[in-house]
Amino acid sequence: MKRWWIRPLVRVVAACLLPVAVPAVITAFIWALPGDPASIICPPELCGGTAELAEAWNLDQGATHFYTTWMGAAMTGDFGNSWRLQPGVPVGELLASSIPWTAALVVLAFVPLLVGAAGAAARIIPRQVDAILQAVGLTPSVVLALCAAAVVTITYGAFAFDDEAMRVKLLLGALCLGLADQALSGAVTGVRGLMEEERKQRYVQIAILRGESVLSNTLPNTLGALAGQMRARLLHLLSGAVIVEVVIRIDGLGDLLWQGTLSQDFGVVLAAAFGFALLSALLLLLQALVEVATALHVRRSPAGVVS
Amino acid sequence: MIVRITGLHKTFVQQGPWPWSPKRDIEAVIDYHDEVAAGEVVALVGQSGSGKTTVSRIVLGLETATQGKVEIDGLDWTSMSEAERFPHRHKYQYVPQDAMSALDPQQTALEHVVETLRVLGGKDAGAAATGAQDMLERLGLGHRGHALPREMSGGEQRRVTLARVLALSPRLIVADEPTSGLEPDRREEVLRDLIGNLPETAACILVTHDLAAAKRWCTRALVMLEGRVIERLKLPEDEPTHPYARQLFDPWSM
Amino acid sequence: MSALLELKGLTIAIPERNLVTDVDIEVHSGRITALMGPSGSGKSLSARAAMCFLDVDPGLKAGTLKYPALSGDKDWFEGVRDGGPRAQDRLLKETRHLRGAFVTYAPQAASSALNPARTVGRQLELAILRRESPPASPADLAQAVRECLEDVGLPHTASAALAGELSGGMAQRTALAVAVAPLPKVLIADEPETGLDPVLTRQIIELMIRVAQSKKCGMLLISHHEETVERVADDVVRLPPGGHG
Amino acid sequence: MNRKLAWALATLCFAVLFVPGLFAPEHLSPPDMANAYLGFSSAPPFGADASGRPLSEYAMQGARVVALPALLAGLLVVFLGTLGGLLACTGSQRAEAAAQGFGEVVGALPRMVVVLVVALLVPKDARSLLPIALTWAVLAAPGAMDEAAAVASRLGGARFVEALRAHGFSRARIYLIHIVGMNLRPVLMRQGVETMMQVVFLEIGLSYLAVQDSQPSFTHGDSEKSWADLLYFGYQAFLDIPSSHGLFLGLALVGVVALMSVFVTQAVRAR
Repeated sequence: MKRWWIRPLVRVVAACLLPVAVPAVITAFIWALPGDPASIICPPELCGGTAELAEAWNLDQGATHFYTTWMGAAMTGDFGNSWRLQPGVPVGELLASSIPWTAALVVLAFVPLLVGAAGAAARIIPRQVDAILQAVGLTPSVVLALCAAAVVTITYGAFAFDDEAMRVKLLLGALCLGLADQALSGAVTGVRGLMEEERKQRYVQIAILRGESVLSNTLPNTLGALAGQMRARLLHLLSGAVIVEVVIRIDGLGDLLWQGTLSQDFGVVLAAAFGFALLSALLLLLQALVEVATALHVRRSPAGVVS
Repeated sequence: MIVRITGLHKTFVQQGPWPWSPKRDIEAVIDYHDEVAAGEVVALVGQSGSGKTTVSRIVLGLETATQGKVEIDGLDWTSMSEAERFPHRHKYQYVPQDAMSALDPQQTALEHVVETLRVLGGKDAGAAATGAQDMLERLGLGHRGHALPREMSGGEQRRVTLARVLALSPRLIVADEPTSGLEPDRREEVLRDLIGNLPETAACILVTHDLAAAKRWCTRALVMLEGRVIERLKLPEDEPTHPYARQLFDPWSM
Repeated sequence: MSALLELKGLTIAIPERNLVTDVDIEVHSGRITALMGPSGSGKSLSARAAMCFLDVDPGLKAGTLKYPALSGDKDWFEGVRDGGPRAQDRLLKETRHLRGAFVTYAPQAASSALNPARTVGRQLELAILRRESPPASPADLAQAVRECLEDVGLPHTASAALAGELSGGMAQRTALAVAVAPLPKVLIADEPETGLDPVLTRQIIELMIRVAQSKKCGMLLISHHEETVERVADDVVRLPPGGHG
Repeated sequence: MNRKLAWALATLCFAVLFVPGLFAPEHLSPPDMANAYLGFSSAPPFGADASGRPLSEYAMQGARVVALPALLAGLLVVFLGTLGGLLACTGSQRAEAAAQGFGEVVGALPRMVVVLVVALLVPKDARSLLPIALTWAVLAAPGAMDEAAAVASRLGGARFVEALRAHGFSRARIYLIHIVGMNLRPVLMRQGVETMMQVVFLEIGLSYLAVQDSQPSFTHGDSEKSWADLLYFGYQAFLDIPSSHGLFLGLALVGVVALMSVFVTQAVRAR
């Protein structure tokens, strides 16, 4: 309890490191593999124009030069141009058009998780529901998503991108994302476990004898851990969004990443990975903020009594 | 002579919440010396924070002394490395304050004692099983052999740790408040089990703040206050003279 | 003289047996009633029942609970007897405003009984705000907190400490301060000697009695220490072992 | 559920899923149009695809694709989880901060993103599930390490070690038998088998995406088929192409994988 600041501090450091480290690791990886970087990124038999690629992407002047140039440009929002996916289109534009879809999908999927977590914390959701959620959660997201895709295809045809079809796709996608791979059941059982464990603490029993509410006692002690759980769930959704978006055909960040990978478009993949790292760092910072705020709130002296 | 302790000092450094907070030295034990012979049961008494637990931990090398020397059976315990102590450890046993943290949650009462007898007592499976059952019966746990720690009451957990220690017929037992957290009627049982089953040639150092119990069960008592020994008593005949010690023995006397 | 708290014929059961049978407890203003008994005799259970906190199944079989000074002849156990956990939960909710105001509880082993995420001062503030006429301004509230700390002999600086940073004796003092801060009519003290050495036990019990008498509340002292009880208690209730009448 | 029964069922699931992989043919049988779109039948027992090749060969090849990588990924998670649990028992603040740091950085990466980057960078002629599975295992490790550390600290952490050491037990006995063998095992085995399940599902997911886009899969060579191919046949059944029995076989395999994880969890649960 005494050195309470160590944990949030590690998180903040990790958050600052993450967006810088992800491109660095990818760069290091490319140069560590045997062979010419440009031909690793896009084998000549697939792409052709390896020299052109190397020049366009600064691949010919060593890892450090490539990394610093790319990071420098990325800081100003310039991610270069797409190489193969949509040749010539700035990657930044592709990102900008795809992020809203992913955000909508993840937020939609997160709402039921939040409701479930809150319900579990407030003891509204009975334990019997857990088993059902867990059984559903054993289904891999691809299976649920292909069912959803079938529904969409049968109703709207294989290439439906009008507003109504997209709305249905988003909703079904969010449903798949929320239910598959233990997302919802994990949120419910995780939060329930945390809160029930705290409720068993002796100080809570004594607080009941003092006529205080249970939640006001347990919440400050569990808020940090709860924030951690919610962050893990969001990350989980973000990761799962890739499969759901591709199967149901939603033009989000995940789909962009997938198409970029398929067509060996290095710029798109690097930028998408950077985007995901930024989002993840943001979540880490948020968790650290919650922890620090709780710790400071807990430690503040009552009005007027200053030591 | 089993244990000889000379010139023992222990200083803890207390750190503040921040790296730049001033560090404080806390003198937990100041010039402690004592000799414990076979057959003796020595009580270390004092309030919480008087340094009695620290002394008990240093004796068995669970804490390093800042200064001073502990000899056990002629071995210079303080200057030995952990590897050198290891082959002797089974002869000198420690009973921790928190029984639950010393027990394996996945082992039953019987398995605890059997493992001790097999691994440290060098017995074969059959002998260990009967020996363990005997030991549990002696401590009144004969019917609880298949209970896991979490299924036992506080007193039963405590007695499992005792059974495991006593099964080795040790030369020395150091017990750190073996009755803390127990109901008063259970405390008496635990002390009876511990001291009543002590081998004749063994010595015992008992850390406690219950002086009534010390009077009944111990042959000597050392009263500690703020790291120093303020009074040495032969029990049960000696009456304390130091005002603090008298208050400790009979809180309602003044 | 009418009682502050009148518990009569309390019988609480689990399916196999009775945990307590036919227990009578009365607490009077300015007096100390001691509740004694060996471990497992249901001391804490009876004391909790006196605060309407029953959490065993099937629970309350018989008994009446009256707070004559507060609610006259009203029997709080009406409709709860044989009602099972559901009725007990309802009673717990209905009487929440009484616990921590009319009747308060000073727990044993206070170190683990205080919320680790609250400063002493904050906990005291919450308790003081449960008074019949709580202090109106922040300054008055701060003054009240300081007085509460002084009452139990804690320095003003202690108000900034978290529960985990207190020694055993200080935690027990804090718990006592929190229990008397709402100016209750009945103070229930649960085995103050647990985990404390004899010297500290005496100090705490003396402090309790002094504070309780200065605030003119009745006290129910749960203890197993014969000598202590002999010296301080005005009335003694002894529970038989094993909860049998 | 009885532990022995759970073990037996888990072993059975494992055998049903992966043993056929050992007998998987290198290439699919030649097309036999007479059997095209055949349902469950006596000749190819699980039916046949559009060109009459038996679906059982798909299942066997799919088993071969996932078996080894999934197993190794599970083992890696068990290993890293053990490390996390043991670190928590040393009671050293520095070790804990290091473990947390590793967990924060690695745990903060969205797994699919990293997996796709790895898939992009692995040379095309060495396409395999193995690097992807091991990456996934490293990414899943922080969760396992956290949980193992929580179990270790419930055990008493450094105090538990100290008490047993004072009793006279050797460090090897304390760490290997008591901490890992008796207390961490339920958690680690469950985490390991969950990772195995996730890797299998990951393979299905990645291959499915590739099949859907008519692209080569990142997880296996072109001559091999995956369980995802079965599911894709099934998906086509929704679109009036008569091959729904592929879906049944694929879903059955997915179900057995999930069941295996449930049974193992039951079999190793703590006393």
